[in-house]
Amino acid sequence: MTEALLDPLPGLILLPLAWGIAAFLLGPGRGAAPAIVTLSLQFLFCLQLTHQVLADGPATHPVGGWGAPLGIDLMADGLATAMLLLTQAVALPLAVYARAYFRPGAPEARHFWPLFGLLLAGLNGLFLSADLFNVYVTLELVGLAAVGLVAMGGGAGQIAAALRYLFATLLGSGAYLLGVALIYGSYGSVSITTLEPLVAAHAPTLVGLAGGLMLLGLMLKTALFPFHFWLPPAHGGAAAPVSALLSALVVKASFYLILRLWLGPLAPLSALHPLLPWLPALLGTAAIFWGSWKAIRALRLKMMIAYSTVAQLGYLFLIFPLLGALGGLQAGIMQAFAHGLAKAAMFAAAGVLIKATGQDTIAGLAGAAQKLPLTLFAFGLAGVTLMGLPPSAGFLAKWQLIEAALGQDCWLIALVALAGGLLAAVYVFRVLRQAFLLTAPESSLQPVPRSLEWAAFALASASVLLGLRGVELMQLLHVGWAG
Amino acid sequence: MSTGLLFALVGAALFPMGVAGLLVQRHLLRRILAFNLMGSGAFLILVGLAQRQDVADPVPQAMVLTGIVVAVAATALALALTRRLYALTGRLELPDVEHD
Amino acid sequence: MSTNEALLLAVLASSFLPGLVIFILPEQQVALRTTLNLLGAFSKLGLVIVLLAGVYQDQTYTFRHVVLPGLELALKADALGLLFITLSAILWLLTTLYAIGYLEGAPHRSRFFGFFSLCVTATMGIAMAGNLFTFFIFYELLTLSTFPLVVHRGTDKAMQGGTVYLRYTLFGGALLLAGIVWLHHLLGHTEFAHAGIVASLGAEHTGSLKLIFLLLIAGIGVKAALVPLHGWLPQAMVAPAPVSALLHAVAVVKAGAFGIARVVYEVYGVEFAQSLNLLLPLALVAAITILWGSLRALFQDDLKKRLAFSTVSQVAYIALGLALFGPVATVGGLVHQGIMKITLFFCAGNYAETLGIHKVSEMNGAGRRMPLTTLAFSIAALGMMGAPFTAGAISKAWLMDGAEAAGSPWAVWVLWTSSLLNAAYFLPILWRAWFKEAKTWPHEHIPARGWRETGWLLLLPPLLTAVATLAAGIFADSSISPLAWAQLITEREYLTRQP
Amino acid sequence: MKKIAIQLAALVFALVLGSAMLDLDPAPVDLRPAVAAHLEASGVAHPVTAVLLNYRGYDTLLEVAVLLLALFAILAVIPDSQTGRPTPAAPVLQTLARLAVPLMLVTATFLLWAGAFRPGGAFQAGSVLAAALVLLHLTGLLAGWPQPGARLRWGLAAGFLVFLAVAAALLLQGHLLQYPPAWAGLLILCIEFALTLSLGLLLAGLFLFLSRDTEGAP
Repeated sequence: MTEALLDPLPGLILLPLAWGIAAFLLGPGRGAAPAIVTLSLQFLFCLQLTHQVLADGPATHPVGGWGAPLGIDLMADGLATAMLLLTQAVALPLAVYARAYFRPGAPEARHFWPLFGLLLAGLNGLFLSADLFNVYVTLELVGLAAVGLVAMGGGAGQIAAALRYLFATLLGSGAYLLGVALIYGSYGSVSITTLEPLVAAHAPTLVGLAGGLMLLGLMLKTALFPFHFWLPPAHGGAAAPVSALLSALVVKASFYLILRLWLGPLAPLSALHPLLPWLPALLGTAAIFWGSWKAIRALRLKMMIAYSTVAQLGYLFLIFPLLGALGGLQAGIMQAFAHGLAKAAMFAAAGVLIKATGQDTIAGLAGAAQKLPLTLFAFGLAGVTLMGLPPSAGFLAKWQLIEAALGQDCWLIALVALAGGLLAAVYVFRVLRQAFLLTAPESSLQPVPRSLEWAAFALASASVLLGLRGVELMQLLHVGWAG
Repeated sequence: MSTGLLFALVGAALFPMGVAGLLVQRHLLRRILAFNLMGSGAFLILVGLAQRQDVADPVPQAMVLTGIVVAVAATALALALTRRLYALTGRLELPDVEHD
Repeated sequence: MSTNEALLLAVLASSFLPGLVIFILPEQQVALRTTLNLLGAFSKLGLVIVLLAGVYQDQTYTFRHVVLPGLELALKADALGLLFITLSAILWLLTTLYAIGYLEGAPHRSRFFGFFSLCVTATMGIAMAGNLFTFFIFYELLTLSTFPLVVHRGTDKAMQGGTVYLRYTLFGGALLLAGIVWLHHLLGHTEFAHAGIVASLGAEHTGSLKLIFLLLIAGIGVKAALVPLHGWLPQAMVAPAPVSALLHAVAVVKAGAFGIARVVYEVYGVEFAQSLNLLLPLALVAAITILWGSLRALFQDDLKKRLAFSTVSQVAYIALGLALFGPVATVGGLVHQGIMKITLFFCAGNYAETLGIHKVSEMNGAGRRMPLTTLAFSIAALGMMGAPFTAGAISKAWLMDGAEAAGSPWAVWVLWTSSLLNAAYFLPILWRAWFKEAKTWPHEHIPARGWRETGWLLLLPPLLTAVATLAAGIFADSSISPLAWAQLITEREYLTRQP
Repeated sequence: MKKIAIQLAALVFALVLGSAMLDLDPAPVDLRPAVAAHLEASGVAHPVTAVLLNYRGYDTLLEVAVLLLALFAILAVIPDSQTGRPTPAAPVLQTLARLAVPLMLVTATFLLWAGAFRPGGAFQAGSVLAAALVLLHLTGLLAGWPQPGARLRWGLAAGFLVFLAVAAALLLQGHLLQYPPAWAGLLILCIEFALTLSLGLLLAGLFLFLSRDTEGAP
């Protein structure tokens, strides 16, 4: 009986819902402690799930005991488990960070913790869901929570960014919902497992339309070039812990869905034409170059990091022509981990620097960087991962991507990956060089809590250390791989 | 033609109208309305297409109820943000994206 | 984990861990920082001696760690690697002493010594890498940890130098990575092995292998400063003297040369590389680099830049040797050149620090004011020209013999020309220092005290390396000389393949 | 130009979508028999309610979370302002409102009870409740709400809390939200009751929390 209570699948959804709502009940600005404690528990659940999935294969949990297609199934295969692991691993340090970042009683942080809790519940629910309509609900949960977090600051710029983001995310999930409606109309079910054989057997035009709508909507939500217009103001304008959450996790959620659909129910459609997988890859390439270019030109630190997200998301889409072999998926997920951890670290570090100097320009960092070596080091390590230099998860991702590309004779992808790394170096070193400039000693630095610096450092170290041991993660992706 | 299919076809007309409105309109209230048009289109298709043989199907009906509540939540948030933006800037349009 | 595995990791940790601690030490903790530095340097030297003894007794040292399925981090200590390790360990100790004296009272010393330790760790990793994957990891780590040292002073000029350095090295890194992944894709591994590993691939891969060779050599050639990839080296001379001394005279450029050695001998294998006609182009590039570097050195007034171009030229000796005549001549040269070059940079640092001399034209009479420094400088410079009784004489003799034996008379011609050019750009310096009248110095910082012309921490390292230069030349036949070790390497690993 | 292009694209898309709908085979999966077969065990007599709160109850749980989320986001954005009571409406309207509200409460109760076997249920009941509150506000009988105090917060969250607690407790059955058939009716009624209250407050809150926001441009 009690075994069921320790089942990680429902646990990973119930726990964040519980602490989110508890934080609301505790009152404005409160709820950090239960969040951090419960997040640690979630992390343990995730490790247990990883262990379980590695040992026994994919785990399922039929909610309500009905089973698909009548009920909704939760399902954790290797891919879902990996994403869950990334989510908890990023969220826990960020919770510690946010607790120190928001002053007690700060008006802009009144409802951060409830929003954070529900965001995580949405993310976990999304990764675990095996039901297309349920996915829609989790997608909205994630989207609205993210918009709320961006708007939280309350400034005109933030509200405008939040609105822009809201319209983009609603348009995206609207297209997705229409796709779900068409699929239900065609097959009478929205369960992913039920649909897979049905689509393979017969796919009318309407299903092709549905697939296109869903993928397009999700690409908009992932901010794939040229749908990236909403991302920089939202990620660049929000409070640092929020930017970190959004860049590291939220955009990955819709990417995960694209991958899940592409490899699952929509696989028969994506195989229709050999050039189809090149479309996302092409957009990804454009994203890498455009995002990097804008990052190189950015004046504000957080804008630079936000545009770097646009570029880094491009790598995720380079894998689509390579998904014929497991290596392509492994490269993509390694990149998702590398970027997730590193970008969270980078936004966290930027938050420290901005808090200390009171300004958000790259040129204004010169004095601060020398006074905050740990933060700068964290920024540097995160930068190493983004550039794909060893030893780091980003390097392994680049290695795997190039090798997978060579394995399938896709030279162009290998070249793009190499060029993207060099471009990343340009914008990362633009920031790092500030640390070495000769400057008059800055005396007007605000003191910052040490836990901020250490949280950023922990995330950055994780992104580097993963580069020394990626075996387990890669084995995890074997589980449930159909190809 | 069955009533269900008719609903679905109306939905097929509403949804693109909503999308176009969302993309073309600049006034925020119009965009919120456009979003609701889009949502209604999707809901009509969800229920209508499933009932194209004119036999009621409770599953999509329940889904649409869920979808409506979600749309209400999103609309409320959009309205709240619009009001806030108006209170702060006196404008009911989004500013152009700053090129930074 | 066995002791042998642990020993390899300990060699890395002996500089890595002190480095990490030094990073977070407050600036004022001079005593603690110095203790940590010296503790690291001495313990590394101790560990290296243990390793040396072990390898001499034919012990094998390997460490393997799986990073990804099918991708392993591999460390090993073989005779070739140890030569480089020993050189770096000894010179690290001396340079640390020198740097402590040189940077006394300067700002950001924690940062400096932290990255300095990381650099040494990366150099050790390059020397101990057991496959190209591991080699690349440490190779890029070296790039990353040297950048902060190049721009350490924070001036505009330093930033410019740093930017140029990054541009070259990161681009080179990308080429190298492309080559390594390609090779890994073809072979499934990139282990270093004595006869090379690629010969087993079928003839249909010949074209790919040639291209991969080009990528690998171009990538590594950036650090080895082969023309036309040498542009960063003179620019990087804006770094403080200890950095120029250890890193740009020894660690970085020699890592490049060492990498070329690994690729030629242990990835392609000399015979296979020969059969693909890859070595002659490499030799030609090396020859051009030798002459071009020497020519450019001739026209530099800036002392450090003259030394930098001299480095460009000298490192190419190693590449030339590698391509044409087998390891002894070249591998010995790795050590001999390292010792001589570091002496020259130490001395250049002393002139700059003590008297404010940065240019050759300011050197007049420096020998009388700083006789010991100038003596060390002269010994090293004469060594560079290949004068008798110095390490340089031995290297050059072996190179010439090798060139004759290999039947490449044009190489002999290149070596003679370069020696003449060496003399042409070193002798005027010595002439000015010893025989010209002194005028006032640009900026005298350190007054002479008794027999000491400058701080003793600045004076001791160049004197020791100058003595070593002589010793390596005079006792070349002894069993503990670098040359003897190079012969050991040859006997053990390359004897069957010597041309 | 861009406008016309978008509108043209929308038109083309509508036509393609519509025509694709016209030639569609019957769906291979039909859930209606399954819905009917388990209706007995679901605890409610109305199939839509059964889907909503039992078969796909998990969707509904998350949907309430979405609603709460929107409220959190709104609370995060609105400033603390001081003005309270809106201007009262004409006496006739106030009297009418006073008369209407009790009727609306009765209607809400009916809708809640009816949900088990005919169209109705917590959401419909909650909306009527919310409408009553909004009506009171618009006629000047109820002040706009400030940032919620502890009591209001519990009221807003109660429905979700009960739902969440039931879902978690039912894990003991083996699965999330797995109602034992004997208890299903009672548990669903409890959830619906709590949800009605909270949804009433929530939906009203979406209006009343905003009514305090300063009007117009600065």
